[in-house]
Amino acid sequence: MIDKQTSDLLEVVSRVNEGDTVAIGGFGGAGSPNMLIDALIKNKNAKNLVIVTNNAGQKEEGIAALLKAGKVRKIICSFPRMKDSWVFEDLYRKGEIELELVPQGNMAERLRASGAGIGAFFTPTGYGTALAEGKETREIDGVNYVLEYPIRVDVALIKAAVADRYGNLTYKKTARNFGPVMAMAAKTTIAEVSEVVEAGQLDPECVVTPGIYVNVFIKV
Amino acid sequence: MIDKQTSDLLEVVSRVNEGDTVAIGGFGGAGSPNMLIDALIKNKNAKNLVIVTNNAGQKEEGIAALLKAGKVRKIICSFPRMKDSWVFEDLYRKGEIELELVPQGNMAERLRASGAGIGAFFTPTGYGTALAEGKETREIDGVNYVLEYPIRVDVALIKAAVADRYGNLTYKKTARNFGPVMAMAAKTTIAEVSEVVEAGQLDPECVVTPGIYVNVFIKV
Amino acid sequence: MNTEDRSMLAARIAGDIPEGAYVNLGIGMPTLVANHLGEGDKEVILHTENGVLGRWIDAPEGEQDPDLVNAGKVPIKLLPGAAIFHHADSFAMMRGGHLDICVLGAFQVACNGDLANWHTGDPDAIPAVGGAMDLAIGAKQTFVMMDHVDRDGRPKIVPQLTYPPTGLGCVTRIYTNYGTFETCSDGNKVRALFVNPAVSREEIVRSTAVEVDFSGI
Amino acid sequence: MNTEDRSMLAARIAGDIPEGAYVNLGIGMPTLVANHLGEGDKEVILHTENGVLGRWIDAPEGEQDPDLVNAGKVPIKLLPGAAIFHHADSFAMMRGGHLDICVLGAFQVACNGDLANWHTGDPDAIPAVGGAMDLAIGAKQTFVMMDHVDRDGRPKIVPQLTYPPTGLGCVTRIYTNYGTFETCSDGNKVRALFVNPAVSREEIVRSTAVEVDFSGI
Repeated sequence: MIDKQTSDLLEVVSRVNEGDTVAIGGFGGAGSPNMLIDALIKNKNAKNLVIVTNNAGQKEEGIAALLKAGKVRKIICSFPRMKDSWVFEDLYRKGEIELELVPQGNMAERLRASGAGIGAFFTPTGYGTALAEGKETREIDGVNYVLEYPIRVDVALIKAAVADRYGNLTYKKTARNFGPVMAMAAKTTIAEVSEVVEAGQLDPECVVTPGIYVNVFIKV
Repeated sequence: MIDKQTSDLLEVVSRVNEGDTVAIGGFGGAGSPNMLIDALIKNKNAKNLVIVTNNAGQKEEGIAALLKAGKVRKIICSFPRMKDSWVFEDLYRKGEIELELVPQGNMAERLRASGAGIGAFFTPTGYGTALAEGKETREIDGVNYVLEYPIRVDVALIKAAVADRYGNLTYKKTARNFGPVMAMAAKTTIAEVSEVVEAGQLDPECVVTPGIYVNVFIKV
Repeated sequence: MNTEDRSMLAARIAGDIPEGAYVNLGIGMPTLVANHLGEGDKEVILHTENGVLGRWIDAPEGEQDPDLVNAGKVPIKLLPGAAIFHHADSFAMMRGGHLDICVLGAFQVACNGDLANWHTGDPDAIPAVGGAMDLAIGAKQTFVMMDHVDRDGRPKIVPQLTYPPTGLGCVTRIYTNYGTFETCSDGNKVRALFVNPAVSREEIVRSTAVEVDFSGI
Repeated sequence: MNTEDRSMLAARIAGDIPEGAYVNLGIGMPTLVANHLGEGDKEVILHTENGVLGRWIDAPEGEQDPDLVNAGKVPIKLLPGAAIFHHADSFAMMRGGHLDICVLGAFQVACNGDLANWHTGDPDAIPAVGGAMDLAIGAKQTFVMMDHVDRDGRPKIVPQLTYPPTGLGCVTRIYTNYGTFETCSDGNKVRALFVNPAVSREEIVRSTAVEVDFSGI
């Protein structure tokens, strides 16, 4: 019988190895898998990481705490500068963290491409800007595009609302955000969920992330 | 007040003009908008059409009837050869219809790209085959890809299960198939639906096609 | 701009948005436009980049849910008829040109529609782009909502950007406290569509770094 | 192959699919594999290109719904725990390499894994590809299930395809009524993993157009 649920938080995050690229869900606080992030901070092997996430954390919680613990070599994100994002700002000014700034939609689409087997795609977003400097461009049917490549992810840490034992997931409102595409993009996807139901309790028409994209989940 | 429902079937299909590219939902019979197709056959302006659809119809119903009525110049599809698809086969052998054969996943992704503002994408599907002949190819990270372009659609005819007045749609089981991506790809999307509910009756988390992709719908 | 001017500007923009339009209101001043929509019978559908299409209001005290926020991370309350989707679907919707109107703030707008609103170019600034570049190029029409001049009184409508661009040729209209202006892809001017009666044409000409064509009003 | 041979072949493939695997069974003979899965405690998750992931059975008489079919357009009945999605999401799942195993029929397989199963090359044939090319290259492993020889007794495992290819280097294993064989990306042979006790090695060698390496069994 397939059952992807676990209760061993430290074992779960031990799947993150040194140097891994780790995608972390969330748009600000909504959808941020804080329990997994906190556990990851305690994982000694998790260092020198590249993280892919929309924001760079606030105060000293969640992603900010991960940064503060010195686990992260590079961050790929769209909006690192938020209210109270002093941990990131301090590291950035000291040159202790590398930043790859990506327009938010290109980040989402590059994650999808990674999960969808697309080798690269032409996007209009960013054309003619500093964020497309040095990138291949092409005019197609009168529109200018930039060629963007998939973001390959080793491990995704995401937060969902409800799971069944197959790993089928639903999300809660705008906490959905990057969860589905990060789950697609990653070799290993770990979800923290608020509720676990029997197989068959989730309406197949309303499952957002099919279990094929989820390796293991843990109930908060 | 926004209300995208109509009951005037002939007015609805009059939005299809001569020479238009018309995407028609369905995978075999599941999700085929037969009422819209039958109405389209009665529309005198609808001729010289390019249709985009997975199959080429069976017996003399639905798409087969549209073909038989001489409305279609070209069909873009993945699997025209089915049991009882004699109408298509006859036209094809007589050279009276042009066929662009597309691998099913490339068709779906090209429709999505059209709706998603992607100028072109590199797909591994079809590389090294007759269906990629003459197309641009590229090796990226050791994998060979073919460059595929969006399928631009003037009008999409789709079948859904439930609509609200904003045009938000849900589908019934595997009748979902191409409906959502065709709705994205088209300049004008027309849906036939089985049920209409008050705004707020559809769970926002379970809406499959948001109303922005639907111009008008009609209850069967 | 003082609060009253901002509110009048927001009302002017709201008045130009037709019923049934799909609209994204950028973070900051553009969110004020929402206060002037949804009055009366005119229904306008909002989009927020973090995955909602529908109508909503700021969530009242006691109904705030940290998992239901807009792009500015402000808790919202959905009205009936909304749809929720993930980030790739949300930006596909933007990039695909399905939104009718996007309203954005700006540091500068060039008269050909080039937009600068993401980075001042200050080498010490922490860069952050969010959805700005996707929004700039994603809608059928991009409206800019801004002060006509910057804090030092310098024109923000310019012949060529001096700030780093967010998108090229994307702005269709510029709404300022002085008036409403149309960009012009092939010229070195903007066309006035409306002039604030409290501001003289001379003042507008003086505060705009390109020619202003008043012939249409 | 007669019905009994097909059933034994399907059972052999089913036996090689581990619990928890995500599997797409192509139209035609591969669908027989489903009859040998889901017995006992081993749970295998099926994928059908038209948008379902989960476990199902052929819909019993009276429970058939034309809006719930598999890729072969056969009505199915879902068991608990399924998920439904649209075509672009379904093929993203395939193309992205998330399926563990895909089982397909074939006209020919080259020993390097090239697959021909969509077109005989007959200029009079109506061409139709469906999801064949996506399936061929989409799974972590592609298994071919076929007769060892064609109707005229000619080998179907060949040094190079003579039929038009569906995908290059994609087949990992070939299951035939004669045995189970592994393709070999760098050589001119296949490796036998299993030999049907009713068939002699000489017969296999004679019926295979490339070298067969029996050293592993």
